[in-house]
Amino acid sequence: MDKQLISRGTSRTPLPRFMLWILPWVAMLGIGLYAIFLCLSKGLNQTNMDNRFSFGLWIYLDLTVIALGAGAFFTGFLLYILKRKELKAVINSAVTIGFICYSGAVAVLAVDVGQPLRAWFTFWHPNVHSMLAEVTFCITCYLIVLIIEYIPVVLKNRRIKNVPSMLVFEFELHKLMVVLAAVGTFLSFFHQGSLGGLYGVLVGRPFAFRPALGIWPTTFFLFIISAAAVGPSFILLTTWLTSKISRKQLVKPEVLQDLGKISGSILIFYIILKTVDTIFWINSVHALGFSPAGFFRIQEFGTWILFLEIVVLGLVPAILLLSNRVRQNTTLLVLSATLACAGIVLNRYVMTIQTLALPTLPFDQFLSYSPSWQEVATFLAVIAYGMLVYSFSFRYLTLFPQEREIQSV
Amino acid sequence: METNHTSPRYGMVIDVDRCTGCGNCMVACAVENNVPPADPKATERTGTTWMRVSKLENGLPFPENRSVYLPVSCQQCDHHTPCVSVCPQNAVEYDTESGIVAQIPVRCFGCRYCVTACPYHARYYNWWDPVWPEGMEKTLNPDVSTRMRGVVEKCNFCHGRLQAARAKAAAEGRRTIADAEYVPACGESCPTHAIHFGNLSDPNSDVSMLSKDKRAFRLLEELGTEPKVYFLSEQDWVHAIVKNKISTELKGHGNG
Amino acid sequence: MLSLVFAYAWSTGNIIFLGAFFTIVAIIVATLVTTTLRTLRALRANAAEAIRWKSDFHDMPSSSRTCRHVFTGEFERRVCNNEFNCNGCEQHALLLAQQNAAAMPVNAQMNPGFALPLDRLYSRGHTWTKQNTDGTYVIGVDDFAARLIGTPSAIDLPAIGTRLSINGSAWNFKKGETSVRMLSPLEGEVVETSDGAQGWYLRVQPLSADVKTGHLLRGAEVGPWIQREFDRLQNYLADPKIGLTLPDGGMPVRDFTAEFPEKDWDAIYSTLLLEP
Amino acid sequence: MLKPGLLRFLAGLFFSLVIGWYVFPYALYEKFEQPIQFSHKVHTGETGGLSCTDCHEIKSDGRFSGIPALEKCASCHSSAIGTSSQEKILVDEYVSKNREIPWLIYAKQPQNVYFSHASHVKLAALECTECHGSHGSSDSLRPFQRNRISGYSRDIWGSTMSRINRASWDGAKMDDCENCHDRRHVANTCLKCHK
Amino acid sequence: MQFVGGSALGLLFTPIPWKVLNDSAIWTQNWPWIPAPLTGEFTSFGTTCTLCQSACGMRARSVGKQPVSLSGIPGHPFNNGSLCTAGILAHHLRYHPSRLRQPIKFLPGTGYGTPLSSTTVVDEISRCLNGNRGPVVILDGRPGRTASALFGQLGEAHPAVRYIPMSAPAFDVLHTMSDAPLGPLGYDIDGARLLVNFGAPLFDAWGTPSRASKVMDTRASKTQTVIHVEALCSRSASRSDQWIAARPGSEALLALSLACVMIEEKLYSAAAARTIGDFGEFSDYIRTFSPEAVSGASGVRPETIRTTARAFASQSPALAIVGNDASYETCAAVMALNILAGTVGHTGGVARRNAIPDAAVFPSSGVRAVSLHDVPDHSICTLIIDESLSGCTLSDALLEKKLVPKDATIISLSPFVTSRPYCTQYVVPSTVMFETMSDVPGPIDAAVSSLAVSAAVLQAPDGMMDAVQFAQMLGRALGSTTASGTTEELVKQRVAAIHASKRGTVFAPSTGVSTALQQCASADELWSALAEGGCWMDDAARGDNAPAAMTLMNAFRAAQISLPQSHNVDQLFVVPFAETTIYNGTPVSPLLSKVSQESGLRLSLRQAYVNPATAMARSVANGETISLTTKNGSMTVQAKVDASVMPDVIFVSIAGSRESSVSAHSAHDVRLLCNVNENGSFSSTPVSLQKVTA
Repeated sequence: MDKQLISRGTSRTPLPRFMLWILPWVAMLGIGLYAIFLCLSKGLNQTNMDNRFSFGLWIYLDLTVIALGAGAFFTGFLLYILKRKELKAVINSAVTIGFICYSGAVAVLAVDVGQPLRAWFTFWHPNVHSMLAEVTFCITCYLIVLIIEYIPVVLKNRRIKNVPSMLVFEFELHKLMVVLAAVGTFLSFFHQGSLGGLYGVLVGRPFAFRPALGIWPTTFFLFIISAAAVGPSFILLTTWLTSKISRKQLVKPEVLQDLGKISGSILIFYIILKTVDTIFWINSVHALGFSPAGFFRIQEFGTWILFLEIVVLGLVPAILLLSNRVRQNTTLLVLSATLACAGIVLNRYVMTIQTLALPTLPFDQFLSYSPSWQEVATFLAVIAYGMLVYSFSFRYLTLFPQEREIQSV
Repeated sequence: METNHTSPRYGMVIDVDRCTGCGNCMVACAVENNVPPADPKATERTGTTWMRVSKLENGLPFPENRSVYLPVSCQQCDHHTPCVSVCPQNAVEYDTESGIVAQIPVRCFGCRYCVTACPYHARYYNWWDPVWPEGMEKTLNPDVSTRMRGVVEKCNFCHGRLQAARAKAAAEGRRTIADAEYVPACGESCPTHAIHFGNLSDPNSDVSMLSKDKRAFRLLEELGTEPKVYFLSEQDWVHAIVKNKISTELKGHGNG
Repeated sequence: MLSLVFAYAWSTGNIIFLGAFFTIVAIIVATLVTTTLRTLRALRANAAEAIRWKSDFHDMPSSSRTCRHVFTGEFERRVCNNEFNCNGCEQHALLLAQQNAAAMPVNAQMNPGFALPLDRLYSRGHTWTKQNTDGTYVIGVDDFAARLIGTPSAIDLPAIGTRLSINGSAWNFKKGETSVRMLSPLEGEVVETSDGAQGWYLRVQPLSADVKTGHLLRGAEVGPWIQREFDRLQNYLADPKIGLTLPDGGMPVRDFTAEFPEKDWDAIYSTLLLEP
Repeated sequence: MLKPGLLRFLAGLFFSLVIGWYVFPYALYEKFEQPIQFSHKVHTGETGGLSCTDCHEIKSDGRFSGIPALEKCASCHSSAIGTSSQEKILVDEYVSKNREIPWLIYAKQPQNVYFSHASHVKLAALECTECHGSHGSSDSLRPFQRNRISGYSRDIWGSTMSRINRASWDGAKMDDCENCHDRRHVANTCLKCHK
Repeated sequence: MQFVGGSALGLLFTPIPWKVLNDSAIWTQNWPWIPAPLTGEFTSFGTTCTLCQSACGMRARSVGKQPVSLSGIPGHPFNNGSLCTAGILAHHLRYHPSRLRQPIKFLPGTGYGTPLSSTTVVDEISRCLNGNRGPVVILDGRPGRTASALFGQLGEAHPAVRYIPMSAPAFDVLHTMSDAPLGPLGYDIDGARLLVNFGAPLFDAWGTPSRASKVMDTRASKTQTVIHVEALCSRSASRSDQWIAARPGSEALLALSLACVMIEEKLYSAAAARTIGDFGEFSDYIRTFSPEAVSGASGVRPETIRTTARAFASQSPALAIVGNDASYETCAAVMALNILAGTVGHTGGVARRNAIPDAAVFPSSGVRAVSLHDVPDHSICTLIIDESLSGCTLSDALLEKKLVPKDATIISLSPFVTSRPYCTQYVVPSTVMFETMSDVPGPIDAAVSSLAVSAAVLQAPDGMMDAVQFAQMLGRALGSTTASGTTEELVKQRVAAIHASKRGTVFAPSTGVSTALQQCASADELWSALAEGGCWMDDAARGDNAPAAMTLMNAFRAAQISLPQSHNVDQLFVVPFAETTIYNGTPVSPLLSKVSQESGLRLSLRQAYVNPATAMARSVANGETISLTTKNGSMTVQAKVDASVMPDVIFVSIAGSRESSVSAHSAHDVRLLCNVNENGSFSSTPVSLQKVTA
């Protein structure tokens, strides 16, 4: 049965070995589901969040996975709208990763809110001025889009496509994929931006607050651009990792180099904007009467973090990725992509955790927060869920259409 | 968010030189607003105290160390209210008839974005189901609804008292109420009368005049949120610390 | 929502925000509805098999999609992107007009030893068809496919009356765990089936007088084609350590599957018999 | 092939519609009979001569006393006035035992709702019938229907989801309050009606 | 398949998904396990708080009879509209989860008790009382009530019974210095021009919650100066005109040093000095405590001591006061100051007040004031305690000294479990405020007598006893006669006696003003004023009531005050610390968590104030756990780093600790770590501090 599900012409590890591979992830998912059950039945007192650190690991996780999942929309945009045909080699994988990231994020959000049964109020009574309403609308829509985009990948499974209606549906849906890609790009633009705006609009948090360009704070645009920059890097990274783990060449090397080049050119653009934004921010908080250096006075969040974010994990990978010679070398290429991804992981960390840790009132103190095991387990459950979905997808679906051709040569 | 200037804009002026930090306002508030007792695991950071008395120190060592107490509740921001604009489902609203920033817990779904947005830490999320010892639920105030776990709540200037005062006025055929008819529980319970309350739109009210006093200051005024809670102090160091934003000059780690 | 929700105001923010939201919802719904309607229409029109071919075609490696004009030497390298639908191919029409088919030599030595009579037309999926005197067509598998599959464990034939479409599924061979789909070389209704003892499997009544056979290989194309196919097969069967060798002095054996049981026959069938 | 498919499809559709529109609304509500079949008709108008405010009064502090306490009933019904079975229950079960009558209140507001009869009656001069309709002239009390999920009284929430055939007083959903406020240009802020 | 598809589509066009979505959201808004407030008629009534001795007038807003919130009665002579933090929560006391529901018997040394039925406990108590084992001592935590009078009657009537009303420790000492009985004493705080306060939380609701407000209001007119002596800049210290930071335990030395300066510089009242029989001996004794000698131990500069002494002598009337938890030594030294200043028996000093004029009804009330100090050591076999929670600090160490070792029985009437590990103990559950009619006398250290009434509005739970019933029960058990009748009847008799005396003023909440009692037409009118939260206040005692003859060394021979040999600069000391004396240790309401556990405004149980320098020297950060070890044991507490406390002194909270059962070295209560001196008070104890790493 297992063999009947694996795409023709691709070889996969024997079933027992695959089971061994997924076992730890299933265990991780199980523990995480128990933690989620605790949080839903007993309330969020199971977490270490509090009234001062009201967003914690989960929101950070959401921001990060959604940023990394940006590869889905951006690859779709490049492939379907800008017709970069070579990206066809990774689009299925990108869609799967996008689907995993977004569905994981939404699942965690459902645990993170205190009254999940009332979450639909946002749709019925939306406050259009709220960045979170924008995020909710866009993420919900985009998750639906991603599900619809993921459906054809599933329907292409060897057994499923034998059913004529499934086959025809997939075929017809695929013809309209350009529409979905366009909608997805639009939605992604907005919610990546809104997630940035989430912090940028906080008047009460001078560390995160940014002046508005039009109706959105600058973080809105920075988040879009950074997500677009790092999305391809993450696809590159996951493709390389999958290839390493499965010990198979999945795409032609040019595809990875291409992804690196795209990533690098947007990243350099982002770093310039981020630098300009930082300079403006320093001036504006100074004008408010705050000492800009004061925000970086605590050791854990010293100025080194700014240097690390902008230079080491921003400028350096951007320059590396833009170099032809670096891209030819797989090790360097993957390393640069890793740095770029680490950069966005750090950026989202700073925006979420540092923003909350810094005091605002004169009698406040610096706050620390460490997640409870329930938070960590839930976090890991999302990782495990992603690994499982991706592992099964990789085994039974065609994530890398080039794989077969490469194998047959 | 237009403010109707013919309707009252309630505000508070707290004389910190009179505040002894006794905590009456905190417990009176909890009694009035049906705030539950602490869960055994609750801490300073997970507890619910709509009014919280914080200590502001001059930063000098013993015995020159001096401190004042600042009772901080929702500052009822009048402009760019940080929490109103962020709520995705309109559970937070600027009440145009009183200037009170309203939190509607039954609309809230507990995303805590407003908690993050509030620079005054005046918003409280219900981390636990509210539990009262057996029988004590009989002492709950019928003018205020109880809240459930998983929603955010905060000070609303004892709006239940405003409603009661309005109902009494209505029974007498009046559409307006006098300042003295409506005083929040914290103001009523303050043994040193440090808390003044009234209509800021009325230039002759006690609070209007005190808010223009040269001793008056507000918290984080430079953020432009126009809080309707003023503080009074004659002590220069209090003004200096509030203005100089000592907070960014971090002294150390703490659970604050 | 909207005016259903009380206190809803037609403010600019609301209009833009909710307008965008509903546009997107409408697009998503429209996409799904369109897809569903199109699916139903295609199913009703019995176009499933045609669509399967269209869909499968692009999933095949480019080596499986070599243009027929490469076999004739007209091109060094050309990959078909037109689902082997030569009738609809401008290049094909152009080339047909230029050459004299009869003048092309039968390049017999290209054939590595398969019996491929030229009295019939070959599909790229290794089925052939031949017109009977009564106007019906018989369909069988060519020598290449027959040797590839050897003795099937079962044959899954269509019911009488089933309509076949060009390059749609005709019947399935079962070989151990794997199943091999054979492509129909032409359009028509199955009027008779056989177990292959007579050399054919299906007898088909064309649906119209104008039987489309233009896409089928014939004559001089067959030899180079089968040579190429044999090369691809050898590629698969080669021991990666030793290189290319062939049992039987380079002559095709009767049953490749039996000869090389360790090979991934599922993948080989899939590639050579055009079922990705 | 499609025909029977379509039929099955329609059968499913029909099945859902029947369950959804007939069975579900019926099953959703729990019915309770009132402890006494009180007749407003007997007490008011020509026969009884009482007005609404004789029993349902607004206190001087603006609070509404709602359904009168047993004391009020007992002031007339210390012993049976008539011979009706309902009155016998009143006198035997409640008045003589001095037990409060456990009325089920149709229009009881949810805990989070603030409603001042004083401002609606004294300031806005609304008639009782504006919201309570002809309840005051009814001869018997309808069964109290309680939503099994939300716990709310059905009469508050209207008879049907679509609110078809709904009398103006039938139910008072948040929308109804807001509609009326809007018509009369009264503020519709949250704190107006929530506590 | 098609059927399922059809039903799925059809479902969307029925109310089911939408209604379920909607109703489930409404369900979360009305979770059945979240209580809803009562509904009913909203009323209000006045009453008097009985939580402590301050007798504040309070107004309760209520649903039916059930109070839902409390506020002070404006204009009330005691509290003028203010309540303390506990008073605001008094209506929760009834529902406190640790309230005792059933009588309980504790076995010695275990800390564990077994519940008893009401009838069994009465039988057991009778057996104890009639065991002929020795004297039965009745300790009355709040003298001046009707129940007190009944206890007094028992003491009169039964030869084996000794009735001991609790009194202010400072006045106990003052009594021993006087050659003739002084009668009831009180601080005339409002009348003093200069107040030297040795650690009493004067502006933290000590005595009355309205004092801080009053001082602030009159500060501009400068009618009174307050000098506060304490080791930390407490709420009271920071509100005073001057704060003298003295090392804990050095208060007595400091007071004697002030006395020394007064004598050295002849600043004392000559008239007062004439009445002191042993003035010479005292002068010699006190010379050891010169400002220079005391400065090292107290950390106060000699000039400060001299200036203070001069101010105390010049700004007459000047009054020195101590808190109720002060040590015997401190009390003696501080009272000596008052005697030297000549303010004992004068307005603005230690006033001698008149007793409540109800002697006609209860002949025993107010007589034979015996102090626990006067009882011979190890003599009490049976001890009966009433109102142990109401504010008088009952020293466990002192009690232990007075009880027969290992074999004593304690019977207490209390709403909560109070367990004393060294004896058999019966705890009889008592009624609490709002459940019982009670008369409320003013504070034991008030300048004038007063009486108010707290009414019963709610039904007491079964098996609860009020103090009058308890006294009557004891009477029956001892075979003595006590006045019979319900509490209300007895209190009404008292009120009638007061009305008959025509003394004092009465405050009526309905009008908000106090009027002379003469204008009160009838006893019923006085009763109704009291029943709605009013109070009767006696007139101040007239004329000069200065004691005629004093012998100061009576107290100082017992006090054993000596200068410390040397002071080790690195030594840490631990001090039990109660932030407010009123409700610390008394469970009033779980909502008190707001001011401690949930906000950190005040110390919670097992928290300690540590100076930043002290903390830094031991690498302890705010909020970290530290372990404190003395020679008596060790305990872990959470460090609250606070610059307002003295370096090298650890102030450990005693809040809430009375609830927990205590036994030596189990270290729930910091008092178990501290050294106890001869007279039963805690001395500041050397301690070592370790940071606890998790």
